[in-house]
Amino acid sequence: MAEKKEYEPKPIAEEPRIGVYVCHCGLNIAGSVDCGEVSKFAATLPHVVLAQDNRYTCSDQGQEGIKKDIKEHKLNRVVVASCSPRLHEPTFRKACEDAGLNKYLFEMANIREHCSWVHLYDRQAATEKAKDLVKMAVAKAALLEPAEEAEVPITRRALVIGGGVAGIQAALDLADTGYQVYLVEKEPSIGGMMARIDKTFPTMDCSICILAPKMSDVGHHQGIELLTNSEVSEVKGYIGNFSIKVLRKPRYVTKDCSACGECAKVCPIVAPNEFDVGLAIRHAIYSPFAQAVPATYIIDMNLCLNKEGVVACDKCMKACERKAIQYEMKPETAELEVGTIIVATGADVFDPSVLPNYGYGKLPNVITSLEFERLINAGGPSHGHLLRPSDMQIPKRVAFVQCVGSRSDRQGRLYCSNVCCMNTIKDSLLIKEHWPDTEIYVFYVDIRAYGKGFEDLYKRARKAGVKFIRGLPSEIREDKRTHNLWLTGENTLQSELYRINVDMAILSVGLESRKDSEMIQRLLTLSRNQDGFFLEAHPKLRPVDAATGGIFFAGCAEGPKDIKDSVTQASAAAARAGILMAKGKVTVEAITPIAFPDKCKACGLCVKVCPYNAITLDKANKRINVVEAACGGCGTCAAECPFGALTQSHFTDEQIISQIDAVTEHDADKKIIAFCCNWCSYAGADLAGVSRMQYPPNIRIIRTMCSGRVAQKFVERAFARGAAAVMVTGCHLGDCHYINANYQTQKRVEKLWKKMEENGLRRERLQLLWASAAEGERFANKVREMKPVVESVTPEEIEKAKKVFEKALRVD
Amino acid sequence: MSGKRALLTGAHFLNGDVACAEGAIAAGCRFFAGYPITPATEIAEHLSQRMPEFGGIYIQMEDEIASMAAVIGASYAGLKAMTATSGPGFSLMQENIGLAVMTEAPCVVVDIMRGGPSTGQPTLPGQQDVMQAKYGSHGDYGIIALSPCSVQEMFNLTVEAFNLSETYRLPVLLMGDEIVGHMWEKVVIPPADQIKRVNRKKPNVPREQYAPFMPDDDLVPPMACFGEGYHFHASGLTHDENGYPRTSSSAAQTKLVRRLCEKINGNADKIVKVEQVMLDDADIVVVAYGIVARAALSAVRKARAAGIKAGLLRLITLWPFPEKQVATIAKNVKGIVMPEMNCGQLVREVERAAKQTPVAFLSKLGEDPHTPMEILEVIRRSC
Amino acid sequence: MVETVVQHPFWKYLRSAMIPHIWCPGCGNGIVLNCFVHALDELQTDLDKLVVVSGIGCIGRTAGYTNTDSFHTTHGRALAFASGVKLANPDLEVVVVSGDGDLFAIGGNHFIHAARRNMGIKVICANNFNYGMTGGQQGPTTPLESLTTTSPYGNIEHPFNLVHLAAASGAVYVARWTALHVRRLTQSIKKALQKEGFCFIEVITPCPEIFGRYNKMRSGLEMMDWFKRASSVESFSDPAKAEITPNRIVVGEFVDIEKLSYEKLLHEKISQINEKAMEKVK
Amino acid sequence: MPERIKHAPLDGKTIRQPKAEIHLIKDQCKGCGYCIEFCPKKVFEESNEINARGVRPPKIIDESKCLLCSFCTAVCPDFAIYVVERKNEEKNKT
Repeated sequence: MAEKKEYEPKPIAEEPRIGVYVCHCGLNIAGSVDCGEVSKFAATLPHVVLAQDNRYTCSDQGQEGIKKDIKEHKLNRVVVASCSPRLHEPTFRKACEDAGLNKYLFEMANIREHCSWVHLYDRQAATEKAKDLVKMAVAKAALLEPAEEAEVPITRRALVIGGGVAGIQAALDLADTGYQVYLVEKEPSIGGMMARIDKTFPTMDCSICILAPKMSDVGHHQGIELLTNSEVSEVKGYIGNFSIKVLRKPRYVTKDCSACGECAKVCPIVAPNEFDVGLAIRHAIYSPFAQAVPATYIIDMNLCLNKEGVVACDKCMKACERKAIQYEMKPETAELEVGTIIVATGADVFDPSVLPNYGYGKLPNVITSLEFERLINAGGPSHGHLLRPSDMQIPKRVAFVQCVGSRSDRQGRLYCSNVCCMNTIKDSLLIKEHWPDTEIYVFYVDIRAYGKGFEDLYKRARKAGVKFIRGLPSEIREDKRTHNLWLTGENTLQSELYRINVDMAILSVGLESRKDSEMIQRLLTLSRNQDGFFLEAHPKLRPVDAATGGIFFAGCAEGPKDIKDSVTQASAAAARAGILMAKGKVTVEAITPIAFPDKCKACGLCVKVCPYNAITLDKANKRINVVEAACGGCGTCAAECPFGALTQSHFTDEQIISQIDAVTEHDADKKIIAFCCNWCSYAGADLAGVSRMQYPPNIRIIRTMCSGRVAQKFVERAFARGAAAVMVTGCHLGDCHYINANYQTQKRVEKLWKKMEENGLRRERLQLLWASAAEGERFANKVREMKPVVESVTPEEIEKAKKVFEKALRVD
Repeated sequence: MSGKRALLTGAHFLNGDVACAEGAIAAGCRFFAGYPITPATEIAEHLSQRMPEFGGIYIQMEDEIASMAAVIGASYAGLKAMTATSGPGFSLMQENIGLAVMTEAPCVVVDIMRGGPSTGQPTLPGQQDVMQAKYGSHGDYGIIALSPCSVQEMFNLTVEAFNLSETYRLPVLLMGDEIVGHMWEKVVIPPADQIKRVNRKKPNVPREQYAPFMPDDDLVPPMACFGEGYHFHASGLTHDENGYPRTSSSAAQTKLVRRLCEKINGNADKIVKVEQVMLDDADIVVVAYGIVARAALSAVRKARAAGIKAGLLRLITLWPFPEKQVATIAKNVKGIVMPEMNCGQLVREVERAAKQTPVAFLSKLGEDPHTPMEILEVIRRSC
Repeated sequence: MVETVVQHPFWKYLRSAMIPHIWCPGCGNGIVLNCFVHALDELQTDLDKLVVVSGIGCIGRTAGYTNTDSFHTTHGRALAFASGVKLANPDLEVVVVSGDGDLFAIGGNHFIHAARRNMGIKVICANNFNYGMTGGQQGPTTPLESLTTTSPYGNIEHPFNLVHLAAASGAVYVARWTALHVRRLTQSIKKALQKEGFCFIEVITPCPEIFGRYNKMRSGLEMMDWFKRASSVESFSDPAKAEITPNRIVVGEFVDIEKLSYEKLLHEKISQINEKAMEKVK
Repeated sequence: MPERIKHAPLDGKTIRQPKAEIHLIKDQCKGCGYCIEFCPKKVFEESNEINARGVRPPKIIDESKCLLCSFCTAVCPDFAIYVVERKNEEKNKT
């Protein structure tokens, strides 16, 4: 590993010449910020030689403009005030580089997620805040320095999380390309939702028939290690070099199992089979379905009679000729080293029992579309005979109710679940195939048959006599005697009320994000949109990449999709991951520490706090060595050094202080200075913006890579310059993107609190907030809570703080 | 040896241990468990070679305790079984000789006596175990012990020992000594079909009615063996006719222990064997057994030559003690001379039987046994 | 429910005259007997060809309770006696059921040699950590610091690790279970009964009335709870590392190998000898 | 799979759950309590009656909970309990 060469300040050829671009982002920003005024203000700032506002700075013209100006106006610094750097920093950095400007000479002001979207109704305050944000960016930009990026090797192995059709496809593609793949599935078998569906639209193929071969390919593929009944429990490291821990829950049955099924026959325990949504029974020892991969059976220890090592019942063990049953199997943790990760965790189906008017869960003949799939499936509990639960009779009249849990602000989710319309059309045709004279009603809002071959299928359904009625039933009632159902509602086309009697009603339930996706999000430091689905790095240009390098999305984890789209996205994700691994190395951001040997007293504090052990102490020569390739780039060492002998490139003390000073120049006593870490709290603030959560405009966010970078002197300086309050925010303890750097943050803040209290300063003025990328609401709430605190701070308190911390004004 | 698999017949020049081993085979013994010990080792060595030739089992166990236990096991599994040892090993065997007595396991224990106590004189003769033979194991019981005085008798009495053990269901002890064990002599073995062989009584009742320790009139219970389907239980604990433990019933204890003694003492007339030489007109009779009896005989002859009316009563059966035979003779003689290779063991039984008739005891220990002249001297003094 | 005195399914394997047995409430010996006859029942063993041999001690009564040919030997000698039986009639299935004191103190020498010879005997050892029948004296398996009537200040003798001893002595099958592992114990007994050669199964049994009373486990349930808490199934782990401590009782199968038994080898030798002899005669 | 299960299995009736018939030989019981403690379905509890050996034998709380694992039979040191499958079940129905 190459040692970082000692730092010698690169002389900047000429005075900083900064160009500022204020983006309207259509009306996203311009809607609540006066961009013209902001750009005028920018022009007045030191070193700014050019300032303009335009509609879409990220557009090609926008980028071309910047390139042109760099050349024509000899710009040597560029500031764009637009969306979150997490979204477009790469775009603009690229533009700068194309124009021959080192990309580390670019800076961004986030006036969308952090300003226009969160202050929609206070144009004036939003505009003022935007000015501040630009001012901060310009101040930092003046001090930016060019930097070269180091390269790190990429492990040529991939982790795929989730064994649904998306995960299966991604794993196969990667393995076929020649990469070692670990496929982790939390259920006993891979196959996911597709394995449970009867037929696929629009081609009406048998779902499991086309999936099963792929499943067994996965099972047999040399390049794929399948970890079922397992969950990712820990993720450390960064792009190209992830260390993963996977918890392998015991199956209690070894690989010797021949899946003969004799064990299940003798098992005295009977329980509903989750795979069949409880419509079929299974035993405590079971295989979820015939085509399961691996075929190895599994014991459900929650049901098994053998608890705490007391083998009360050994019927299955006796029945097993292969001696494959081991009641005392223990959980294991597999440790994997991978270069890339594909998240294919899929989606859940909406639970309609929250909608009282449809009586799901109370009325036996009201079922969900997923239950219908099992009912109509030859492998299901009724062997493909469509029976209604109340009396096991074949229904003569069937109703489908669309958008159950979708497209509703009152009941369920706002978004369209994409698949339900076509799924219902497919299902209606299936019924017609087997029982042609069944009366079928489909109650819908809109029929969305947008895909290839979809419209034809829709036509076929109508030809087959399926009655499509626009307007969802307001309620479903049951005839107590016959258990038949009465659906009443308004036909919005004929604008007349209907009251229709059917034997069975199928609720076409929507898809929603997995209950456990927050856990995955924390593990991988990802972002999610307000619907809870994972957020891609760019909705248009990087649709399968996560904002975190080396991580990609496939299937419903990123949003509701049908099988085809899931498979397409899976192959795309595999390709993206493959590109990274093919290169075999990746450049790391030049945000590693810079050492000033002359100041170093070789005290070793930095060595102690470095989460990556990337710093070694050379006592003999009273100096330290930074191993750059090992450095994660959190900057904790720089924050810890008492002698200013260390700083972090691109987040130097001077740069951060310049931002603090910029904010506190005017009305400091009305402002909160917030330090946000790039991975959690800053992303959380972005989410607040994306979700349009409104909070007071008095906060100014300074981005650091990690809260561990926030040195005491930064906070002290903010107070010394009269700030009303300071917020230090970061990832939750234990979720730190830099292993454990944020524990240092906590220590420092506690020291500061002590100091404040000793000097009679209110500790509320300094806030420590842990907020994950998913906790936009948490972030917004904290800012709201701070409003009264800020307003209550008296001029005397401000003065007092200035005194207490005045030392911080001296910059060494 | 020629004629493998065939029983040895005709005249042969053998040593006592080998003769004993051949006698065992001739008697139908098909199981030997033992542990090396001088001067009995040659019996084991010879049987380790011969037993397999007859499909029999030879095993050297980890000690004499185990050997005796194994012999009982084999006996219960249906084989005629034997072990051979000398004083120290004989002591170790006492525990399970008691078990064999209690569970009425037919078997033969050969003790080639040497000088004791403890390790004593392994290569020298002695007659110091004759009381241990009777009282060696704890508790009361009847026992049978035989005393050979020649290599020929080592053969004959071994056969006899098996027949008695099978008849009365108990361990029969063959009390040889180092000299008869190691001495070489001519032995004449009759043809196989002329050798008398006795086998244990088998039950003649259906298995449900079978009680393993229910005696017939001769006080000996018929014996079923393992694997014959009788599902019976045998125990070293005091037990009833069914073999079930009766550890707190004095009735059961009395009944069982009395029978164990009585089946031997009650049948003493059938069991006891002695040899009488020139007793009809004798004034002095020498009572002797084992190798000593041979010196005694020549002493008696010398006495007769010298005009003393001497005679010899040789005890072949030591236990049960030939009380009647001694008593009858004692009535008609002036005195009894008793030479023994110990400090006086069986002589006490002789005195007890002889009543008023004086008994002169001649004790000898160590390398050389009694000479005829020594015995003659005592005969003279006893006149 | 049905109240009844009709026959227990295993009744036919027991000597009704001797039942109820002499064992204390909560004693594990009854469970060992139960598992043993359960195994016989599952294998449909020919009872006419089965011999059960016991030594002295509480569990020694087992021979008397099983309705087959059975023999109750002197203290410690069960294995020596059984060796005689097995050699004399190799067709018999010979099972020795005895205790830790009988098999490993007074009988220790017989044990290691029977195992060394690979004598075709199946040994089930009920280990209750002390001499129950004589009132709870310290024995070869008493754990360090345990209290017994003869170690009133705590036992200072290191106990035998029986499975290690058996494995080292040459047993072809070695397993240890507690009286709580009745299913595994029954399976192990079945396995042993179907194997050739010397097999050893140790059963850790509760002795609440004696050992438990002195060591703060006054009921069978408390002792069973200890077994439940402490035991960990580690089949085919190193028996040397399977010491029994208050916090850890390693159970499982430790050895399962194939090796010609003594009686097989012996009888093969015998027939070879005689074939040779026949040729000589011709 | 996270869906909440709302409907009873349709094929529930197709498999016959054997009914247990538990036999207690009360006077053989020595009251160790193993059956009570280790029954995975907690079918037993201590009774109030005193048996021939002066201990409280178990009594059955709910025989219908029994799944015939027969652990009580296997763990009973005194051969005082056993379970058989109830035969007459069908007859009762018809």
